[in-house]
Amino acid sequence: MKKLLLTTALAALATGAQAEVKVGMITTLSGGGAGLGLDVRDGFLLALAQSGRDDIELVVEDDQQAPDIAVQLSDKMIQSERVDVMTGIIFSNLAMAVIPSAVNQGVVYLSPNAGPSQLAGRGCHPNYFNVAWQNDNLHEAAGAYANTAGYTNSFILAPNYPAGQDALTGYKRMYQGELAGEIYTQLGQTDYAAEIAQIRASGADSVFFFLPGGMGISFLKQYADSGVDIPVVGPAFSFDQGILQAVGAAALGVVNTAQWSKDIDIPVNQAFVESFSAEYGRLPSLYASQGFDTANLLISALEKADPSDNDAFRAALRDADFESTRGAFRFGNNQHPIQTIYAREVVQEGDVFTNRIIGVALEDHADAYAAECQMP
Amino acid sequence: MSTILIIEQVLNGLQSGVMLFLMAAGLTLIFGVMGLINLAHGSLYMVGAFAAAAVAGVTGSFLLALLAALAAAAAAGVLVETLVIRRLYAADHLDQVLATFALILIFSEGTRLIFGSFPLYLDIPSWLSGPVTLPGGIQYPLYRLALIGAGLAVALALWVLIERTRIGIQIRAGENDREMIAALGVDISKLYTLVFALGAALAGLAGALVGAIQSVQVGMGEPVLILAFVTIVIGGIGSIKGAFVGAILVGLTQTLGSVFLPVLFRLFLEPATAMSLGASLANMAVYILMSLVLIFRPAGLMGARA
Amino acid sequence: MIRESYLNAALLAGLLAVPLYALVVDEPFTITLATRAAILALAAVGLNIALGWGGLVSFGHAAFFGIGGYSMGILAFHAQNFVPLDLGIMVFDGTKSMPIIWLVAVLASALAALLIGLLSLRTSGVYFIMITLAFAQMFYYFAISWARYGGEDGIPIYVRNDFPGLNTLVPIQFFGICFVALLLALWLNARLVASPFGLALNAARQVPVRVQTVGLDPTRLKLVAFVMSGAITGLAGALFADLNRFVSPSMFSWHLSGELIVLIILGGVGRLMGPVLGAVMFVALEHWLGGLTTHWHIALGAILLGVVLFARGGLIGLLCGPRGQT
Amino acid sequence: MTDNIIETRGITKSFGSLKASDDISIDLRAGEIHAIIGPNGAGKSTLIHQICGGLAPDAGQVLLGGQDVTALTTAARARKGLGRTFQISALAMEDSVLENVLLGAMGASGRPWRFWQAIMGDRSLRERAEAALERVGLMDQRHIRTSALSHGQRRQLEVAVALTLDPRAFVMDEPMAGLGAEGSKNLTGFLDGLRAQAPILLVEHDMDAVFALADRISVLVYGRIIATGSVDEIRTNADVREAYLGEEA
Repeated sequence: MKKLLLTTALAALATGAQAEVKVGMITTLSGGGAGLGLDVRDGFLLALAQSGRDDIELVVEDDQQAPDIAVQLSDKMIQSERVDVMTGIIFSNLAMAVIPSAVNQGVVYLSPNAGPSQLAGRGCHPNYFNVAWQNDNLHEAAGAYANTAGYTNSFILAPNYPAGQDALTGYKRMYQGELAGEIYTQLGQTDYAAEIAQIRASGADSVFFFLPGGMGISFLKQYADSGVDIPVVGPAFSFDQGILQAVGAAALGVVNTAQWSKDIDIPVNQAFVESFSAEYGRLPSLYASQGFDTANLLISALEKADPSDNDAFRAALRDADFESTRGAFRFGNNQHPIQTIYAREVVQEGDVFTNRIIGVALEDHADAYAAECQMP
Repeated sequence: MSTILIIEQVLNGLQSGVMLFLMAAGLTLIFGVMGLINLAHGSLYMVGAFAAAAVAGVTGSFLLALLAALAAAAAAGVLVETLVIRRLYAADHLDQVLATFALILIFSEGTRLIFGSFPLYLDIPSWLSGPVTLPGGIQYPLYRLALIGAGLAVALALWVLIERTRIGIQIRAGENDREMIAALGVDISKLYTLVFALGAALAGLAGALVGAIQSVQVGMGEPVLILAFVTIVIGGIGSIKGAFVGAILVGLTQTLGSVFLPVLFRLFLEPATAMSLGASLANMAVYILMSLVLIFRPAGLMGARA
Repeated sequence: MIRESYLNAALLAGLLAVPLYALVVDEPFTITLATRAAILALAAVGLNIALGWGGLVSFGHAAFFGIGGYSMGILAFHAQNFVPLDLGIMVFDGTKSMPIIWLVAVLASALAALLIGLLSLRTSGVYFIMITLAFAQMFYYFAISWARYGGEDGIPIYVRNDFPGLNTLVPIQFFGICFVALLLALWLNARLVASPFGLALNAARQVPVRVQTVGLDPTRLKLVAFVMSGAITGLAGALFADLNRFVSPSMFSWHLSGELIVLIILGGVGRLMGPVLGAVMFVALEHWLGGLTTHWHIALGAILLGVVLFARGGLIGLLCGPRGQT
Repeated sequence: MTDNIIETRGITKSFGSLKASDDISIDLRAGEIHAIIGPNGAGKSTLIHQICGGLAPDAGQVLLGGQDVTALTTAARARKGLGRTFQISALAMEDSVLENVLLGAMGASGRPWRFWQAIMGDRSLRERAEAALERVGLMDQRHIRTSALSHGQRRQLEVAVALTLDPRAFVMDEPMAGLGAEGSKNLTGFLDGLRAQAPILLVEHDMDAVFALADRISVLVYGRIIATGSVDEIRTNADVREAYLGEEA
């Protein structure tokens, strides 16, 4: 990382150009969620390198997935580094700790992953852009997919914390059938035997779960071993490239929802998948695609305006005049994406587990909070 | 709620209880014999899981993976004991807490340095996968039954080791009277290393066994560590029997609490509140259990010393 | 060996000089770091009263830090969102005023310390360590699922709270508030140690049986110390929340309890300025090592090990000789 | 009703199958030194613990000045006038000598709940503490760290702390232990004068000291008092010679 920074700086020196734009990235590079942050960072760096621009200086810091450290780093970025643009935060609770205060201090924030509802509705802000999704989106898509798949009796579960509560709300917003059961699990829980037994006894025809990170791995392994064969639906988080290899065959055939997949057949995406794999020796994940798109959005706006001209820069960002790896991409009034969300299925290619698109779950979908946002 | 479901949940509680016992036994042994609070015990659990995942990835053999876990955790235990821990026996609890807290930092970051930040893959062997049908028509995963069996077997083996062997006599002597071991002509520092390695191996074994149905990742030992401490405090620190009773109690409280508390609250609260409140209380249940035990029995259920 | 009083004066002067220098060279982030160090030091000064003088190894002081933080979070949340706080017996608009927030934080954490202390002091040794940890974990899990105040997400406070006559958003002014709070706590601590109560508490730690035979109840002495300790750590929690303009359950986490202990041992247990030196070192290491490598925890771990193994008595013990030498 | 300062009535205490105190009734009268002797493991420490608090008897009562204190804590008994010294010095080793006696003076004053005032500035406490140091001859050492005192000086300090309490009775657990011949002789002389201030219940192994000091002696063997009497009576008591001296010899 340090090396890459250095090369950009050297390049800047060589051309005699002053680094004009300073971007601060606070992301999770250590702790349980480090895989996500690494992917966002690497996707972002890849896009910067491909743009060939040497006037963008990127400062990367590790938030250790701790809100108070994220806040401290944000103070450092704004007070000491004096960045123009910030990005990188993975987790909603960290986002809520950093973003409101940062955008109020005049920094433009581009979210490559977290999209808490508070920032999409009444708390929307002209300096805040979400390039991934509003948190509910993928859950809503899962609910919509459950309807098309003909499920009428879902068992739903998520950890007992705000993102988990939002997940179940999001699913229920679109899903039209009955609920066979609804459970909140413990955050960080590793054993799901009790929940699986309840699922088995519930008579459900489908299971929806949102269990990010290690929780999802544990759940899927135990679910596959339990012999319960009720089909499972979930948002992409537990089926993404980074953790699928750790879940293994237990995930095969599971349908999950995402706004991106490596088999979206458009040139920009195929080029991204190829160059990412070549550069880093692993397949890109959802998070990598989001990091990549975030950087490209930023570059597209920089082509049109200078960050010092705040209004013009924000207008250029709102245009979203870039080629997204997920195809069509535009912002709604609350500066959150309006996009298509796909249903994917986990498949095995050779000895690698990955996803394949099986259909569209929601077409041109905006989030449920946009109407509450006062911005036009 | 059917009887079958209740029996199944009791089995689940039992299973998490016996795995917890593997952790707690080592912890309580180390405290009982050497008087050491070892916060790094969870790191040894993690070492076991990572060693197992690495070896299973190369050889494909689950048994080899278990052996590797035992060996790696024991080796890590011996290394840490000789380099750091043995200087702490005479120190007060405060120094022990700090030093082993430092070891957690080193182990976690070191593991990340070697294995990276993505979770590793470790799966149940095919000969233990899938459910079996128990009497009464209960479908229950074979692997979890195997875990219960393995945990009880280890508990039995430990009991035999401590009650019936020469080393056991030395260990018991160490718990009661240090001068007596010296009088028995035992090399104390060797005995301490052995006990520490034994505790570490048990933790490593637990990590590998549980790793097969969970996520093998950095930091996986910390939640287990805290639960293991709760367990030995409930049981009475230094008592293996106490650790066993405590582990089963904690396992059952956690499992049954998370299942039945929301159901219970639904009797007099609206469903959403009941679910959320029940889940929060289930999270706190083991800690409440521990406080209650300590308030009424300040040295734990089977603790000898106060 | 250096005279402890000289070292203490130098430390305070340094903690004051660094942010002032940063102000001159316009490095506001350094002021933020110094503020963080001052607040962590304040929290550890609180813990040191229980741990250093009372001999109570509390592994659950995050409970009080968190209660202080949530006192700030809840009061400011209601004030900033114009949602009155309905307490059943009375309705309160919330407040953005620091002095009121501090009062609430101190009272709430003192009350919690009284309850936790009453129950925990029935035990001793490892059992005490673990039961305090258990109480903090209860608060942690409660906060995580307390949906009304953001649960795991916590409560963002958009603008720092007010202090009469100051602009708290200016880093150096907020540092001043925290520094003065730290000085007051240190002064209180120094007076306490020299008082009849301090003498009795110090003896209760060393030889409880002696304290009993002169007719005093060591458990009551320790309980009072525990309450004061919790109250000071609670005040630090409220300031920490204001520094970050954010409160979350991580303030209750066992890592934080561990870190507070680390600060004290790093500096020197039962030394007036031990927590201050520990906090300054910790923040400096975190910033400096963290800037060098993402794997800085390894180096931090090694340094802590070094202190335990080779510098018993912490850095002050290393510089000024063992405790209690006059 | 009685001029017994300390009295036990039928104290019984068992640990498992071991009877450490078996129906013990003894008393301490004003102005006397009452020594309790017995072989190791006879239950002397157990008896002291029950008299001073910290160990509750299974049956029987402890009275202090005629008042039943069996249910009271150690601290409460101390406040009622029990001054105790320990076999193994129980002193705050990190503190100075003066601070240790100040603790006693403060305990006697009953006012530890002062958080702001400096204890060194409290004249009345200081006078009381220094008077006690003066009496045991440790005044010159008052600013020394207690851990730096010699063994004999620590024993003197133990006595000084008890003196600050101005108790109605002393309970001393082997005050001569570890003192040399010279030290024992000095302390013997000191205790001899002390009985006029308050009676002493003395547990001691040093027979020379016991025979020199005691007004009465009780002999404790296997948890039972087998004899109580004057020095001469005990010297000539057949049971004692058989059970106690015979075993020692």
